[in-house]
Amino acid sequence: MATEHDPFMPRLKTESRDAAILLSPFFVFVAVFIIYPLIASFYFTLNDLTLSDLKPIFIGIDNYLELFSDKLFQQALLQTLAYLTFHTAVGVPFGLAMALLFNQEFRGRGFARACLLIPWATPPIVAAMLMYVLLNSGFGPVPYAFEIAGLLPAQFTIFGNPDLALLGLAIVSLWKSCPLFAFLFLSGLQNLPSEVVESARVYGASGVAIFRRVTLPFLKPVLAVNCILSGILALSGTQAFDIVIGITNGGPGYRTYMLYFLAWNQAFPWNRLGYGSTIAYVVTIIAVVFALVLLRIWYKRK
Amino acid sequence: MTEDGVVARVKIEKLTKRFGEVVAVDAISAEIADGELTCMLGPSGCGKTTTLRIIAGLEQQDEGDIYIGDTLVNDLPPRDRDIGMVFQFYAMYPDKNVFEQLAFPLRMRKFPKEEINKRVKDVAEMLEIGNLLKEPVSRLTVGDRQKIEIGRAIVRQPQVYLFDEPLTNLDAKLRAQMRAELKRIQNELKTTTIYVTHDQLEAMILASRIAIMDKGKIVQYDTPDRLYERPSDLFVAGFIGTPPMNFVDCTLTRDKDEYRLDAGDFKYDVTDMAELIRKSSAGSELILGIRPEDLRITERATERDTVEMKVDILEPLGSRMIVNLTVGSHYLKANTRAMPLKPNEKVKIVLDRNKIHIFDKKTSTAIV
Amino acid sequence: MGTVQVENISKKFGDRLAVDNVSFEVRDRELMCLLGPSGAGKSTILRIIAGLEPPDEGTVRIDGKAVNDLPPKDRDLAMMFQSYALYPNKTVYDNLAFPLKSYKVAEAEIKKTVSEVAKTLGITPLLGRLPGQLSGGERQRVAMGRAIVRKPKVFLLDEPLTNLDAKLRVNMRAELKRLQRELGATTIFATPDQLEALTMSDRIAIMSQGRILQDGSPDVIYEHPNDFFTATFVGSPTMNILDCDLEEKNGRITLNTGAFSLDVSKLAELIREGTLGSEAVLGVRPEHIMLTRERSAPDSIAAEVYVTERTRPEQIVHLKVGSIMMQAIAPLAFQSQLGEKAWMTIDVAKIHVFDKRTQKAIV
Amino acid sequence: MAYRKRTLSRRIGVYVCVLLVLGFILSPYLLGIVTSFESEAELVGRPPFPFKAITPVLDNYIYILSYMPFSLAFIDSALVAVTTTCFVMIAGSMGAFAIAHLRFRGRNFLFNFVVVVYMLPALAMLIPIVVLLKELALLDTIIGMVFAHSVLLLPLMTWFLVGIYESVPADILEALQMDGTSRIRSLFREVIPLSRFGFFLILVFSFVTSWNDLMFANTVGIVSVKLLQPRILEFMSGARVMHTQMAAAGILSSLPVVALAIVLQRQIIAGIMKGAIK
Repeated sequence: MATEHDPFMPRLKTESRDAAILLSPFFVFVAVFIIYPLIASFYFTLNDLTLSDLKPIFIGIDNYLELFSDKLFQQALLQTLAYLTFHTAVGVPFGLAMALLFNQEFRGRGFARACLLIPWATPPIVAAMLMYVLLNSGFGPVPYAFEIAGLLPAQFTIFGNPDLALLGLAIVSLWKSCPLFAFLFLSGLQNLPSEVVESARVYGASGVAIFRRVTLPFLKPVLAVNCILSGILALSGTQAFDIVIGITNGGPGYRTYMLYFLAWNQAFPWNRLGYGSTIAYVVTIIAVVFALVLLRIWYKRK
Repeated sequence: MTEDGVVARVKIEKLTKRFGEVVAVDAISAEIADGELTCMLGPSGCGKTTTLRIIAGLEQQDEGDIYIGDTLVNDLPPRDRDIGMVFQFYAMYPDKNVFEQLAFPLRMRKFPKEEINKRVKDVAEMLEIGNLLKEPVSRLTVGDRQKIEIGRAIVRQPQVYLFDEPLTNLDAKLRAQMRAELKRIQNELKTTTIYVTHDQLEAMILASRIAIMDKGKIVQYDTPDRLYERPSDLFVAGFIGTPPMNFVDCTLTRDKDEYRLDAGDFKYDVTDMAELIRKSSAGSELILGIRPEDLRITERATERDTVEMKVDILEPLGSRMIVNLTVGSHYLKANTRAMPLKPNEKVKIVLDRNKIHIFDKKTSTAIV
Repeated sequence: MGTVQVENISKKFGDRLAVDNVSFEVRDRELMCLLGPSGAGKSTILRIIAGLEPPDEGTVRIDGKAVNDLPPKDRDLAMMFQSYALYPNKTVYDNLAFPLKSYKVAEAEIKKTVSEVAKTLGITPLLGRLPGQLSGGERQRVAMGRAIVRKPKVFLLDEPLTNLDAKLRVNMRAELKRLQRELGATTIFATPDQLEALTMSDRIAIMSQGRILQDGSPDVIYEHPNDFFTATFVGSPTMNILDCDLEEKNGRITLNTGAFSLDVSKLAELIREGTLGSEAVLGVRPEHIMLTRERSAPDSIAAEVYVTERTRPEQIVHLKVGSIMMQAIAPLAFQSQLGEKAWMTIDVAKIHVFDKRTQKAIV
Repeated sequence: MAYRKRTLSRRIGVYVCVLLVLGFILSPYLLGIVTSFESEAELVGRPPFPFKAITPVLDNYIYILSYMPFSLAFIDSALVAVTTTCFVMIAGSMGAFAIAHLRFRGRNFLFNFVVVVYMLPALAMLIPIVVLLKELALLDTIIGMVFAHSVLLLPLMTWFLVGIYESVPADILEALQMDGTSRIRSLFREVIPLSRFGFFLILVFSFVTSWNDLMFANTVGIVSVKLLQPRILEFMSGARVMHTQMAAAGILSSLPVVALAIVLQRQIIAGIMKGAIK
């Protein structure tokens, strides 16, 4: 039987053409500004390169070798992990608590929810500045309040204290992140079928039992997404970078260096693009592992 | 009656619930007899589900009282009302297998382990899902989910079951199957049940008594037979039966001693009921109602109460058929055994004197 | 004129054969129904005819002309989607006018046509509203209006009544058929509801797993199903199905179900050769079982009443015969209590027998 | 009645918790605003503000607004954010629509590619981008900045837009096709208006992200293009820090985005709740 149709082309002809037209701006941009640089960036890791002359000197895997013996890199890695752990272990449960709270019926709930948007919209560097004003040892009212309550010594400094500075930065970051976690949890809670909760009530479950047996299992996917989001924010988001550079600039005594900040410092102020790229590559690998985990959860959810 | 001999009737008195300006439930009272299945039937938004949720304790009434057995339960939370509830959207707990779904109400009441095992097995056996106990719910069919939902309601053997449109989400075939199944279970358990539905067929088949609701009020509360044969007003008459009752606007006219209903395109002699009609109707504007199965196609031209109509569209249903008829500007549906008819054919239709209904157009209440 | 010919159409989605070498023809002004469970391939066929999906193989002809290479808009047909697919940000008027506007019809002409169509469908008062403000039934009418406004040769309706509530569906069946007759439009509609198919169509094609199993008038489909699937898919309550052996003993042919046996000697000449002695399936429609309180005929079968459903104007009686469950239709006057004995008399002239292996009808 | 009593104490608990959370969220802002109206002398004098009354002055704002580099940065930031957003919304919409609704070879690959790129840390791209821009002589220009921000935004926003356009029913697009509208036309005429809430949310999100960026702005802009956030950083790390002026600058630079968030809060919250941003 004669058909005018190519059996190996199982789509409408015009559909592929339209797709090509629609995707072309996206694709050209991505090819030039994302794919090419990513490939180039790998090449950089095998070279010594400065921004001033842009003449790569091939050095093989020297950059990678240097990485293993770089004490500052090791310190930054540990500090990044500590920051990430705190950010996730404290921020996500706090975000969940906020979501449960803002899911209650109360007067002014709309206003309260709108307030949660403010940290989200605030530029991270401004967030850093505001928290600095609140927490600094000189004129910050919070340390002062603790001081007159007799809980802290005079002129107590969190950002200047080598052991506490990183914690201080994490708190600043949580100010911005927790409302975001809370919003994601809230949208998860909205999809919680009321029947399940109601049937549990009819069958005699207490509030705690409903939370433990119904709400929490139901929120599991959102919980996972939030944990990984927290990881990305702490590990590779620009938010962590902005807060570090704004408040401590890595100090005191390198105690707030994190991988991201280190890579940027190597690449630009210290003008070692090759070595900076190498660190960025390692961060990328860690982030991609995170991303893959996120994707798996994502597809499971669908 | 429950095991210990407590009478498990449910009584509601002057129950009222408002949502803002809207009166969802408007001072309704009813008594649901022990061991019977009572349906609350009505279109969406009539207040039936709200009433059920108030009885369950999921919603607080603004006024009125609820008794379950002889206990006033107004201030009791749902868990203390001794009820089992089946929801329209199957309320499955995430991450639990079928056994755990069924065991949940027992675990919440701290039943001993052996007791839980035994009861869950018994219930699963009765619902024919015994082989699924280890399956996660995500892999079950809708029908099985439905059974779990029912199983969870009965596993604790509460005094009263509340069903909220349990069959609505099933496809037609499964719905018919589950309907018969539910009727069998109810026959076996004989537990007081309140069953909310918008499907009149379901209500007519399952219920001992039906409360028809509209706009927050109970319009008629009666047995299925009475509702079908003696609907108290136009709403009930139109809501029950499918295809619905035919309605024809007409006026009462008098010609000497003969009284007729004049529908414009035909007349219908009502001399024998004229007294009754005149006594109980406000004006002469009436509505003649007759169910599709009470329109009989006849061969004999001389029969009484015969109207000539034209066949319009035929809808064969297998052993029966629906004949869409026209007479002048009126459309009527007749439900008869399958017979050879052709579109546009003229037929003689008998409007059975004993089966007609007459309603007052103004008040919409039934006269005959 | 508007005829549609579908010739040897096949369509694969990945590894799944959605449509498997399907052919049929729709005559001018005919209302043809594709009936089958979801996933049978009905919608895919409609979409192939519409041009929304190209077939892997086969040809679609409209009025004898192959249209495989024409885009949907040039095929002179209209499609109504199950979801209605109304444009939610356009008023009812603009929804109706839109198909005309795309074809550059003059403004005055559009106005006239839209108001005519709106009048036919009784939606004139709704013209200024948005789809979100309409009830289900009204939306269905608007979708219908958008399909007919261009007066195409062929209508494709994908489950047109599925999204309506039960009550409205019963009324709309006759109304849709009336409209189709008035417009004189060739129509193909897909539905999973056997009742809709029986009541509305001139012809039904029963589909399962991408194939057409039987193609015939509603009467033929109902009374002479040529295989097991068709027999059980059409009819409500469903046909009773019993496994049995087709045997010949002492010159009499019997169907032995285990619980009872049925003498079918009078069907002898209908039984295909070579099928005697094989495993078979007996099919009896519920209305072909007569129920009585007392034994009414020598071949009456004793049964126990299990559940009754008074569906009006008749009742469905569920019966237990040994371990077999059966359903019969009885008049409302038949009184029975649960667990009581009743006698079934099967109308042997109306039974169906299927070969268990091939699923094809023997009788 | 114990039932009722319990709900009352529960409600009080809810209000107390809400106030605590709002305090945590709003106090940095409130203090920042107060600080921006203080004089430097008053700020550093003990005790700090809530423990003493202050006399508000406008000096800081007058200084900041008349400080040319700040005003220029404000204008440049706006220019970059608006241009970037326009480009991202157009190119992203077209690509997202194709991925969401058209079938073509490599669709799944492209979909996954977009996800992976969106997961990549921005820094992994920043270094090569700076090199590329330098080679193209676009470093330290507005155009270069727009490209850099587009790298940050395009994959992310395309990914969000795919989700948004997927929720436009395919039936409607097919109905449009039956009625004779081309696909590309139906994107701009029908799909975007139909998903305007999601579209708008992504637009705001793009603008905010571009406006708030510090790292790219601080690296790509060196001398001639200094955007707003790098200016704030300058105030923070400057040798002679005037904290009150810094507070005024910070408040001013967050004003547009915070105002945008507050004005559009209903749409944004509705969008997040519907899962537009995942």
